[in-house]
Amino acid sequence: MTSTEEVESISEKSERLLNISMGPQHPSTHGVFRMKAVLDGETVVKLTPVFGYLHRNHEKLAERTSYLGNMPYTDRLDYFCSLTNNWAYALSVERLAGIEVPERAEYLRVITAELTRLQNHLAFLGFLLNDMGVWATVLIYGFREREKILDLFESLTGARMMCNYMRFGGCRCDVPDGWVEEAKRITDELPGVLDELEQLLTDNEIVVARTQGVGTVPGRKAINAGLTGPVLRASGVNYDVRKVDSYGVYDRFDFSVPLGSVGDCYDRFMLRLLEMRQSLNILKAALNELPSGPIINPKAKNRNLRPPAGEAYGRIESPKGELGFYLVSDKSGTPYRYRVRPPSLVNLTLLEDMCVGQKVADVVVILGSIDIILGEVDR
Amino acid sequence: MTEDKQLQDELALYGVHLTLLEQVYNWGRSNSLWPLQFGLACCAIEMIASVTARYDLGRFGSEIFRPSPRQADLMIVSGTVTKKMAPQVVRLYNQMAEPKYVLAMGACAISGGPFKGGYNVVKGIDRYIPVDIFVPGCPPRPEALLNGIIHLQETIRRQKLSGPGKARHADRDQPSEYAIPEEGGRDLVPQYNAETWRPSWQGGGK
Amino acid sequence: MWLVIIQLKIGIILTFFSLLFAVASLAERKILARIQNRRGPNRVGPCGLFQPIADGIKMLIKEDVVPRKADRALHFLAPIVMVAPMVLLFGILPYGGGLTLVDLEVGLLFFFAVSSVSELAVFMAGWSSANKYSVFGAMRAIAQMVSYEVPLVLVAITPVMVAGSLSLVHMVEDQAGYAIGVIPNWFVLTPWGIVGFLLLFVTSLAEANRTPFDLPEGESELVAGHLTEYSGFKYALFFMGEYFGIFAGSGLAVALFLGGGGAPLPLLQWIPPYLWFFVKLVVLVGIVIWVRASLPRMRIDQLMDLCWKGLVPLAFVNLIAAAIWHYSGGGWQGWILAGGLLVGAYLMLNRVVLRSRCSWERKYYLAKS
Amino acid sequence: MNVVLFIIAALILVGALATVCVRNLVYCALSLAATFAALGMLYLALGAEFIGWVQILVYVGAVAVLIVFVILLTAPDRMRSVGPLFSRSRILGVGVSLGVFGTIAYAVHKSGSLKGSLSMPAETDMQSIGEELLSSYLVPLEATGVLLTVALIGAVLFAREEPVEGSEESQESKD
Repeated sequence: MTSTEEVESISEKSERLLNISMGPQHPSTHGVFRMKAVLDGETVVKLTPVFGYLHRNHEKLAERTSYLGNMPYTDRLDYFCSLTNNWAYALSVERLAGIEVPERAEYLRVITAELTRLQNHLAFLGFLLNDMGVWATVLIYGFREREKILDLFESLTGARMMCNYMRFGGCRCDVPDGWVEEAKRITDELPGVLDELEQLLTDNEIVVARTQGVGTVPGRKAINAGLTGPVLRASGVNYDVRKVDSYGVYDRFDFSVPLGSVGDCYDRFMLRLLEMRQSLNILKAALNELPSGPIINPKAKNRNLRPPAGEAYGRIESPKGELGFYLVSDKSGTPYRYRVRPPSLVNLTLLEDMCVGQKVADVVVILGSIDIILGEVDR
Repeated sequence: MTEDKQLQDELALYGVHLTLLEQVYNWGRSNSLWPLQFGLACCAIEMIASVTARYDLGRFGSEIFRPSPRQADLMIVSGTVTKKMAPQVVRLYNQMAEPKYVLAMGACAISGGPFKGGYNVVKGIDRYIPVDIFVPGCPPRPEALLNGIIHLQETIRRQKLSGPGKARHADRDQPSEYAIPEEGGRDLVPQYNAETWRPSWQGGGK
Repeated sequence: MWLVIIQLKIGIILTFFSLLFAVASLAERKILARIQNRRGPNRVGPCGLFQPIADGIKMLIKEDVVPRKADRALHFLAPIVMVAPMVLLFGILPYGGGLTLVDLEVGLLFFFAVSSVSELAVFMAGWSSANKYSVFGAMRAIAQMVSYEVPLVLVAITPVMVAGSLSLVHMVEDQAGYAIGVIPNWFVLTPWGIVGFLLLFVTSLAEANRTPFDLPEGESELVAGHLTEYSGFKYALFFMGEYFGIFAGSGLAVALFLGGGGAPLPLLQWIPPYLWFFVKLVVLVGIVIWVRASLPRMRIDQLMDLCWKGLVPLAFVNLIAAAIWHYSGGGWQGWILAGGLLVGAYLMLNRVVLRSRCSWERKYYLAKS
Repeated sequence: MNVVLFIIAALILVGALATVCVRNLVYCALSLAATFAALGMLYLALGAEFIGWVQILVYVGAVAVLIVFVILLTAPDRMRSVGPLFSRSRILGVGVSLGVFGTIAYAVHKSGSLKGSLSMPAETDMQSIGEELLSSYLVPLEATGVLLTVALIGAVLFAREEPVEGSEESQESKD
């Protein structure tokens, strides 16, 4: 249906329609997202997302801050996954300035990134179930495990959430004593937790009824809209930047990319569970094979970095999808242009298509299944 | 008040315990602070974490996050307030029922934090609504939030309902609602609510 | 004298249920906390026991906000209309042991007549608030309550049919005694009774707007539904009305299917029946809280499907099964005939209603490259 | 006893008048519910327990709620005011109401129940009502049931929208 037809058909029935505004303060909009919805009874006729309630001028600020000074800002993009954000930014700067990364640092990056993925997906499950109306139970189970991972981050980087860990050419600090053993212990523990969650959720009749066939996105449409990450793979498209680009040392690990078949909320939800298992495989291997050596390239310059003129795009597979940083340098100490490709924002483009024709209650679940973080959407 | 206190202590020596109505009133309020379910940015995640198993805000009777401002007692401004969001925050505050409290969580809510230099960030929510407790950090750890809430509880227990220095909600001269700022071209209009905040050159400051 | 005794009874019953309300609101938070590996309120008084008092004080003194566009009269009346009928319901529950207040000949009818008034209260609350979410919540609530009243009444009719009376006291008397000396004659221990009890439990969850049927005030969708604009004591009254609804619903289930104040074993008959009644009631309330901690919410269309395509037909079949049971004398033939009928009906409904919408089996590929 | 009856009668009258006179649809509906409830009380006061509670269950619990629901569904904007109090054809209205009143008054007068003192009928308990319904009045009962079923199906048929091409109907069949 074209947009004019749509508007006409809406105005025709306008007597029966109800306009409601969900957000920016709404229990299920994951922050300050807002949706203007037009409802016919319980069915969504039209849905307009409204962005910008958390626009913190990230890109503008970055263009007047030094390259290194931007690192802490990237933490606050997708505030669940500060380490992957760090990595993506470091990767772009390394490409821009042509900096090599030592092996140990690459391994540490993989380990921290996969841990980030785990804690993100754990929290995702909790939030999704919260949106479905479980009174925080799954959320708290998820956060219980997440706290363990955050402990690892804290002992490694000094901060629970805003890690600011990666540096151009390596990582900021080496692992403390006993950290690897602790990480191994937690990796060994997690499969049990995942089994538990799977038992609790995947066969739950209400969860199945609420998610199957809701917000279905066919693979072709998903590709056209530029979706990435688990949302894309749930539609059955085999696209994972870790495999496609094999940045870092991902080519050394044996892992597979789970793919869904239908592309509805249930698939998106299941994919996260399956991805966590794959992440655990990577983690196990990486922790065992962690080589010794320097953690940062001694030749790499971090302070007062003035990369040669040019442009670079670095992308990684963040837990939410393809996270890319596009940088243009004019040889000065600050980026000339700094642009983030946030997976959450791009994944939101299909929100209206997913929601129209569904019930109001589904909108909430669909939004939850996309897994957005407003810090990244609005920047 | 001091005489009352002396009398109370003296009587307590003889086994007579007096409780002022005010104390009961404050005790009830302080132990049942229901926060507004309202997250702004990064700090919101730590706010959620403070409800979860390890930190358990519920021990203090505050785990009931009410999504409707009418039923909430405490507004935790958890994160960056942008110029687009500030009107909504003030509106939410106005919608809350007295007695109501505001906890500014994190650097952004206190002062704009790392994003203070940006063109779209409000430099502290205390410019628009009266903040009772500031919890610094970027983001503050859940323990810090718990500490802030415990401090708030103590503040509430000390509040007086009459006489000089009475609590804000008991004072008829103090407004219960504040002007909602609007988009005004360069900046929000008004730039701050004079009842609650003044720039330093006008004798403001904490 | 007669008046004094009646007043005493009313006093005891009201005190008990008000206390139970306070305890249940704390227990709900505590049980939820334990299920979620937390501690729950434990700072106020010993083990957090005074938490409900603190909450009560706060609710009492909280400002009463009435939106400018709201209909003041209805906004004020709605909480009263919500709580008053629920309190009336406690009057006819058969506690046994002399505590029963009134033995109405049409007790069950009274129960449904009075409890149906709360629908109007929800409507008044939702409409008078002049808030879109409130109206939405009220519409959902009314649709849900009207629909679920049908299976509720149908299920409640089965014990009436077997006991031959609408009086709850008479129904409890009908379940007295023990088969083979140990097994109590409760209706729940018959094929139609199990089904009836489960149906009654599910439908009264829906009538009380509890998880998984808490759509009218579903937080994640409607903020707080018809309660969105209520603050302070009016909100507390609604809260109380909801709890009283749960208590009354559980009390009905105890009276109709769980033998009222009957002891589960002949040995335990020295304990007064009203204590048994309250124990059973409290257990049911505990299950309601447990359900809240562990189930997601249903969607409105699934809710209606469940009611009209699942519960209503099953309730009708249950009615027939009860008749068969009754006329076959209740022996093993009754078990085979009524049980077979119910199991068959359940399997059929299960296939038709529950599984048709979703394909459970999903395939996931693990791509290597 | 008489005082109670008079109070109830007053309640019914006030409720009925409010139903007609109040210019707010929701208030009308709620006053109607109050009238029904008062009627139920009247039955109860006269000792007809069964019919009294049925009145409340059916009329307050179901009919009034349905009316309210319909108001919510159909006229959310017009809820706050409906047209003027008096219709234009006043004479016709007066005529009709006089006619109705006359008929009822005549029937009551003719029935003879006003002559003697009101004698309470013997116990009308549930048992006898049920037996009467299923023996003497079986055919009317069944006929009423059939009529109601037909009305229900008819209402569903009327209420169902004509399926527009590509609308929910066809989508549902695809699922």
